Amino acid sequence: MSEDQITGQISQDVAERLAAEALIVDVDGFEGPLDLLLTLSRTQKVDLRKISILELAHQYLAFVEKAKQLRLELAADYLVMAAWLAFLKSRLLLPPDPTEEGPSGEELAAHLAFQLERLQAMRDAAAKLMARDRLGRDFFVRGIPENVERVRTITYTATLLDLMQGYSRLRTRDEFRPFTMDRESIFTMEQALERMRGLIGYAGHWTDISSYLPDGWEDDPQKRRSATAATFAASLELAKEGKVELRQSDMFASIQLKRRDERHG
Amino acid sequence: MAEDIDTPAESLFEAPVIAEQERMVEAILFASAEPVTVKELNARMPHGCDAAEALAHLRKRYEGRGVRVVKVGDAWAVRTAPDLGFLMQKEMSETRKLSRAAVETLAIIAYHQPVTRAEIEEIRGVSVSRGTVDQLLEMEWIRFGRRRMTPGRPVTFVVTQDFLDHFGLESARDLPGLKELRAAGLLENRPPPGSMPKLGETDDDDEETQIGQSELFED
Amino acid sequence: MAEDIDTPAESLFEAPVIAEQERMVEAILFASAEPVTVKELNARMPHGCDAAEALAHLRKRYEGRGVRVVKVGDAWAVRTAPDLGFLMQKEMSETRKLSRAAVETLAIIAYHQPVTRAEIEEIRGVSVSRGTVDQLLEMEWIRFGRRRMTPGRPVTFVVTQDFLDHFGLESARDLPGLKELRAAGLLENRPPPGSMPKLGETDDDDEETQIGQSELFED
Repeated sequence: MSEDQITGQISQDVAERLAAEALIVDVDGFEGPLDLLLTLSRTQKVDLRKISILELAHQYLAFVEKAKQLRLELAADYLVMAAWLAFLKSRLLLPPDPTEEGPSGEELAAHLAFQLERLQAMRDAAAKLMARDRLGRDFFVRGIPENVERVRTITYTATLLDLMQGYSRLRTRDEFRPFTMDRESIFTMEQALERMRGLIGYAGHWTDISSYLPDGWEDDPQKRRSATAATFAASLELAKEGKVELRQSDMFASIQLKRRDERHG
Repeated sequence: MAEDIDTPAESLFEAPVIAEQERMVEAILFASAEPVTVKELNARMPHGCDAAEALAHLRKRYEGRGVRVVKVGDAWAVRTAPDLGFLMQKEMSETRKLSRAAVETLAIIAYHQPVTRAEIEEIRGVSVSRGTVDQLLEMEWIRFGRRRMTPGRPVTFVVTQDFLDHFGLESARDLPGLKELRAAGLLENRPPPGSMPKLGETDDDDEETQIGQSELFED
Repeated sequence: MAEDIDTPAESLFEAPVIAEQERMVEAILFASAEPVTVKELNARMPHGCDAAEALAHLRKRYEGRGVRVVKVGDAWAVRTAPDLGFLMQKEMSETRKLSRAAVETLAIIAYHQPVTRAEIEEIRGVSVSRGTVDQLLEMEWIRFGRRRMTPGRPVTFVVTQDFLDHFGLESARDLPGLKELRAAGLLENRPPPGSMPKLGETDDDDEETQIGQSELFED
């Protein structure tokens, strides 16, 4: 098949021929062989249902031929399609071979026509869809949506098994627990009481109870916390015993302590 | 009007009158940018309310107005009337321009849902790039549907409520031209006869094209 | 209503009828991200419109409705009717499993009641956070018992009737003892010595802080 014959088949006038050539140069613009076939089919200017698949096969093969001459790299699937269309063409042209298995040329052509029609239909549908009134372009949501506060109510639950497993976990651990006690950073109330009993004799004036913290316990926060708590608890015990008076000027203000004079008591 | 309405406290025992229920639905729908389902309306309204009935009244009330009560899937929303879009230049949001591949893929998913990637490729005749599907998923216009019960159990894609909302569709049944396409047999998934070349790349060979239409479109 | 309205094209030469102007104001107020002044309304609406008049009509129309047109500074906006504010809450209930810390604390109270906080800590080997006890109190599974007659007179905790009801127990004495727990296999899964949790180690609860053992109740 000569190039002139092919071009003659594709287009009758110069404009169409130029379009066809532009089409070839623009091979990257096609989304695969089916898209190309659909574009080529438009030159037949008929309803897709009445399209001549044979003619379309000619057009496609001519396209591939032309692309080769222009040394355009065609993706493999274009070549696969070309080979298949050549096969289809021969099937459509030759009388059916009764020994041959598989679908007839007509069946294959009909399916290809269906695929083209379906692809075209989807393109039309896509265009109609995109042309609809659209949110954010034609119609709009509330510009100042109001906050919906989420109120979460959580119900906690447990089963008796959870409870027993929890308990047995603890007891099991107990049996294995090496007996270690962290005494280093704990100042007990008894220790505080003992210390304070020795000191309150000198507390004739209001003194901040923090001044009763044992030496060396102020720096480490953990130690200071334990000592503060123990000293405070001991102060309360002493107050209860009537040995001291406590006062605090304001909430969270420092607590002050003074020996309770027997005369006043 | 405000006098004869039930207060929320009373409504624990007795449902508010329908006019009051309509006001409630109105307030909830106006407040939300997202469509609200009837189920959620009922959950938020006092016990005994019938959101569906109140909605019917409300929808009627807003007919022909500047804003409308629209159905979006199984949810409801207030949206401005499309004929007034010309007033809204200020509110227009830049919509990302979708590629031709993305637009076609979206249309195929909408019209053929639930649809597998292999089926989309079969229809378009090319492989569907990951980016295209990802973009549509990210826009929340499509989501994964149920897996197809065929070898390989391929995932399917369906369109979302956001999709319906964006294109002003009550349901996927209202897609333009759906009936005609179906009547013409163009939504069928005909298996190709024996020796057709496979169109589109099939990453998963098992993803075969069986099963016709979605239950969505059967009536 | 929609039939006798002016189209935007005509309105370039002749102002739309007032009903149509009202629709426009309605749509603009609804869609705007900020309250809109009358001046701005007039600027956005077709030439010859009287936004102030349209606004007055619209305000009237929304009187007593679920939303209303309100003035914000010198601008206008759509807002939920104040009496329906209670609808702007979404209640969500959720059932969660009690934390391990809470289960253990509860178990100790059940088996050792009446028990002080320090004793619970002694048994658990970690401090008991205020939150854990408060949670159990709030659930009404525990309550305060009598104060212990020791220095500081610490409060004790006991389990409640609600607790017994929830766990289907006649009394706390019906809780299986250690022997039964062992017989039931519940004591078998002790961790191998190598992987023993360290005393006071916080397995699962950040709320717990290591304090070592209290010496208050040594005797």
